[in-house]
Amino acid sequence: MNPIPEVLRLVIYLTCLILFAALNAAYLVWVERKGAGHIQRRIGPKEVGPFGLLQPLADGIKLMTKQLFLPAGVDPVLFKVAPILLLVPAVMSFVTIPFSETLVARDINLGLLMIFAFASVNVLGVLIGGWASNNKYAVISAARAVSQNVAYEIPMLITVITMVMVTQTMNLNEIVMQQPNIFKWYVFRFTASPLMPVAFLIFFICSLAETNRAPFDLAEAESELIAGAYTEYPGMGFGVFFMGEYANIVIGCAVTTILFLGGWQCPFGLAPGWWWFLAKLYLLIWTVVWIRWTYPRVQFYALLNLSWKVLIPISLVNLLLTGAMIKVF
Amino acid sequence: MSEFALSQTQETFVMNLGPQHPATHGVLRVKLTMDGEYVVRAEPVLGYIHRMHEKMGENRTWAKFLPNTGRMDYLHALAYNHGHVMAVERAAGIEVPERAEYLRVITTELNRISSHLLWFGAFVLDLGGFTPLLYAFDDREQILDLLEGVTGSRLTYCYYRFGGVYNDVEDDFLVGTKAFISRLRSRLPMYHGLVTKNIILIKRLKDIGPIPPDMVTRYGATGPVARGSGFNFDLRKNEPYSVYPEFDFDIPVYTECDSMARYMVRMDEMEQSMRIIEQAIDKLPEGPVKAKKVPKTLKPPAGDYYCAVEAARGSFGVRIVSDGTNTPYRLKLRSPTYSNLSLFEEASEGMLLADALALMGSLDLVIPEIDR
Amino acid sequence: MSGYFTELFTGTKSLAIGLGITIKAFFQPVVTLQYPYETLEMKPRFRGHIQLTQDEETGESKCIVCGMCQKACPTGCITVAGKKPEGSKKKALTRYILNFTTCSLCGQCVESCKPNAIEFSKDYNLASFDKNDFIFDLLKRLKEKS
Amino acid sequence: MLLDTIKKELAAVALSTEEEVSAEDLAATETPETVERAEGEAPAEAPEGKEEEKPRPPIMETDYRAKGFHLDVQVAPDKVVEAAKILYKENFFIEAVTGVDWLKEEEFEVVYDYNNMAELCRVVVRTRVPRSTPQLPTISEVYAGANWHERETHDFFGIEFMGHPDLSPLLLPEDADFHPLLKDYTP
Repeated sequence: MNPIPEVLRLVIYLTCLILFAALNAAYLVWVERKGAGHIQRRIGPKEVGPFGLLQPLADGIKLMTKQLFLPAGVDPVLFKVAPILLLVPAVMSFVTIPFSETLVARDINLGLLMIFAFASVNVLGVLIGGWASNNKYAVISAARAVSQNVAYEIPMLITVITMVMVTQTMNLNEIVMQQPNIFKWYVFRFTASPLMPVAFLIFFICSLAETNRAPFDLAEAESELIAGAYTEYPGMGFGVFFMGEYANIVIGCAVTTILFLGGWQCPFGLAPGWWWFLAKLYLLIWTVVWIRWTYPRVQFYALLNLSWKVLIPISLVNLLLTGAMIKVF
Repeated sequence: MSEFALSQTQETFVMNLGPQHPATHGVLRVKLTMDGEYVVRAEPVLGYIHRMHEKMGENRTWAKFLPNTGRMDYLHALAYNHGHVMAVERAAGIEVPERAEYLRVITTELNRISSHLLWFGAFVLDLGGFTPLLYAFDDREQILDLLEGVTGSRLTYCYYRFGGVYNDVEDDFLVGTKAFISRLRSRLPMYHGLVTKNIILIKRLKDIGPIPPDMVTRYGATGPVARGSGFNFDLRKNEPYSVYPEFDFDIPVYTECDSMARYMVRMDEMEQSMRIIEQAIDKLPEGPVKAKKVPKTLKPPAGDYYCAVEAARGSFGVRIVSDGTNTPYRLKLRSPTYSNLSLFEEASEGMLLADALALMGSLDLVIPEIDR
Repeated sequence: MSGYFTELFTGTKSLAIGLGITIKAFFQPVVTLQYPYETLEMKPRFRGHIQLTQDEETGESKCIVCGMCQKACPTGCITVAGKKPEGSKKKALTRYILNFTTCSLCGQCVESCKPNAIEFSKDYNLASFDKNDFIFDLLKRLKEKS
Repeated sequence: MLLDTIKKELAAVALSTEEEVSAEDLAATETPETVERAEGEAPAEAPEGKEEEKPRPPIMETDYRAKGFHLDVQVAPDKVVEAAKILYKENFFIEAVTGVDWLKEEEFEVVYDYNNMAELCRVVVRTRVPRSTPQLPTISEVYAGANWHERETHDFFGIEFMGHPDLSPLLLPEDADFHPLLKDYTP
C-alpha cells in the first residue's frame, strides 16, 4: 500500500526534522536579532549576506571551529551529555507534530502526552549542564531552572487536561481537524468554556516559562548569572544548547498553535495545509521575540507567585467550569 | 524579602561578583557570601581603577588639574568640572560673570539629564529589559551632540575655566537645546509607559532594597539615594551655588525608601532639570563669559576651602588646602558614590541575589568616581 | 480579593501598553548611523588632536615659539623647539612634537596660544597598532598639507 | 539656630587653649596659614604681617562665603568620638574623613567634614596627631559610613584608627605597604 517502507520513511522524516530544528534555531537567532534591532530602532545584523541573512551561517562556522575544551573541575561525561539531553527531547517532540494532515512523522494517538513527557525531560539538560560545570553561577541557574519548570508544569498540565476533556482525544491531528475555521478554534470556543482565551494565555505564558524565555529567563539572567548554566560551555557545546532552546520554543509555539489556533487549518476554511501551520507558528514565535525585547525580567518570587496565585487558580477554575459545561450541555 | 532567617549552621559559599560582571557596570568586585540565593554578606572590593587623582592634584598647578576632574565621574563630568572650578574660585576670590554662570548651569543640567538617561537604561538592563537602554541612548546621543557643539568633546568634558567657561555658545546650541527639551518631554511618557508602569518592574522595585533614613545619615549617602529616603536635601536648594537661586524648580522627594523611590527621584529630576534649562535659556544675559582679572598663575591665599556641588549621584565636594603656591597642598575629592556604595553591605544583607543587584543598580554606581 | 483582580487587570494592561510601544518602534525608521558607510560632519568646535595653523600670506606656521602651550599642558605632551634664523629678530619653529598618547584634549594649549598658531583638527580616525604612530610631528604635517 | 546649638555643644569637646596645653598642642592650634611648603617655588606670597596674628581659637565660626564651611572645631585626638556622637545626635551626616600631611610640623591633621540635611551647616572637626605615632580612635561605631573613609585615610597616610574593624587597603592593592599621599613619599 505504502510505496516507501515505514522505516525508510521515518528516517527521512527524522533527518528532515533535525534539519528543520537546526535551521529554525539558526534563523530564529537571526529573526531575534533583526527583531530586537528594529524594536530598538537600529537594523541588527546586516554585513554578512543581504540583510545579514548569512549571519547564522557565519555564527555556526564560528561556533563549530571553536575549541571544545573542558574547564578545570567539570564532570567530563555529564558536561558533554547535557547539551544533547536538551536537544534530543526537543527534536523527538517534533515527531508527532502534524505539519499538515498528512505531513506528520508518526501520527500516534497519545501525541499530546508524548510531547509533555519529553518536555519534562529537557529541564534535565539544564540541570545537568549547570551541575557539571563546576561553576557557582551555573549551579544557581540550574536550581532556578528546575524549580521554575516544576512550578509551571502544573498550570500547563491543568490547561492541557481541560483541553483533553474538550477534545476527547490526545491525537494532535484529530485536535486540529476539530477546528476547521476561526470560529471553531479552541481559543474562541466559548461553548466549551467561557474562559478559553484565558486558557490560551495561560498555556502561552507557561510555555514561555517552560522554555526559559524572557521575561522568565531566570536561568540565564545575563545581568545576574552571566549566562547561567551555559557559562562554561565553549563552542558547539553552547551551540547545541542554543539549538535546543530554540527547538523548545518552536515546540511550545507549535503545540499552542495546534491546541488553540487550529494547526494547519485555514482561518476561513480555505486551502488548509502546512503553510497555515507555519504562518501561525511563526506569528507566535514572533510574539515570543517581541515579548522578550519589551519586558524586564521577573524576580523569582514574582515568578512563583504568578504561578501559584494566578495561573493555577485560574486554570483550576477553568477546569471546573469546563467540566460543568460538559456535564450540562 | 528580608524575613528570611539566616541560620548559622547552614553552609554558605563565596561568590565573586566581578570585577568583570554585567551588573557592576565597571570594574567593581563584590565578594558575596551566599546561602543558596540569599546574600549573607556582600563586601565591595574597590580600587581596580584607582588612579590617585588627589596625588596628581598635588603635583600640578590648579589649572592643570582641570582635565582630571572630567575623568572621575565620566557620566556627569561637568559637575565635577564645576566643583573644582568653584572651589578654586572661592579660594582665589575670582568673580564669575553672570553669562558664564548661566552657561555652566545649562550645560551641567544637560549633562545631568544625560547621566540620568544612561542610568535609566543601565538600570533597566540590570533588571533584564534591554530595549529601554537603547531608547535612552537615542536621547542621550542628542545631548552629547549638543554638548559636543559647545565643549568640543562628548564624554570627558573640560569646559569650565577659572572665572568663566572656555568659550561662548552659539545660537544654534540654544535652539537645539530647546528642541531637545520638547523632544524629551514627549519621550518621557513613553518611558513611563514602557518601564515605570510596567507591572514586572513595579514588582521588582517596590519595597525592595529599603534604605531607612537612619542608614542614610550614618553612611552619609547623598543625592537621589537620600532623596528617595525622604530627605529633602539637594545642594542646589540647600546650599545655593552658582545662579541656581534664580530658577524655579522642585526637588523630588520620595519617602518610600525603596528602589522604586530612588528610581522615581531620578525620573522626576530629569523633568526638573529641563525646567531649569528652559528658564536659564530664557534669562540668559549678554556679556562676557570669562572674568577679566584671572591671574595667569593662580596662587590662592593659604588656608583651606571647601566647596560642594550637586552631581547626578550626590554631593561632590572639593576640599582645598592651599599654602599660597601655584599648586595645591592637598586636594581632597569627596565623591558621592563612595559613601552611597558603602551602605550596600548593610542594606543588602539577607536579600535575594537578584534583589541585591536591583538595589545596587538603584545606587547608580560609576566606578571611576568611587575609585578616583 | 478585589485588590487581586484590580492588580491582575492593571498589570495586564501595563504589559499590553509596553507591547504597543515596542511594536510602534518596530515600524519606525532606525535612528542609527551606518558608520563606515555614512559619516557625520564634525562640529566646528570638535576637539581632535591639535595642529598648526597656516599663515595665509607666507604659508608658514604662525608659531612664535613662546612655549606657552608647552607650559600649559597638564600632561606635558607638547615639545616645541625653535631657533633664530640669521638676521631675523623672531624665533622660527623648527620642531613641534605632540605626544597624542598622553593628550587629554583639554584645550589649554589652544587657549594659551596668543598668535593662534594651534587649533583643533577634525581627525578622529586615528586607530593604529603602533604606539609610535601617535607621536605627531606637527610641523611635518603642516608642510605636507601645504 | 542649628549653628549656635552645635557650637555650644561642641565647645565641650573642643581643644581648650587655657588648660592642659602642651607645646605640641600649641603648634596644633596654630593656623595653617603660617605654613609654607618646604621647597615652594614662590614662597613670598604669604604676607609678612600674618605671623603676628593670634593663634586661632579652637572653635570658631568661619566666613562661609569665603571658606565654604560654617564651623571649624579643633579637638584633641581622643575627643573625635565624642564630637561625632554630639553631631550624630543633631542628625549630622558624615561627608568625608581625610588627612593632611604637615611635614614641617611632623604632624598629621585629620579632618572630618559633617553636614546637615535639614539645615545647611557644615562643620569641620580637625585633630592633629604626631607623625611618628599616628593613632586616634575610630568613629566608625558612631558613623558606619566613616568606615571606608577611615580606611581610605589609612591607605593614603598610614594613620591608624584604633578599634577600626578592618584597616586593610581599600583603594590601594591588597599588598600595598606604602602611603602615597605622604609628602615625603616617592614612588
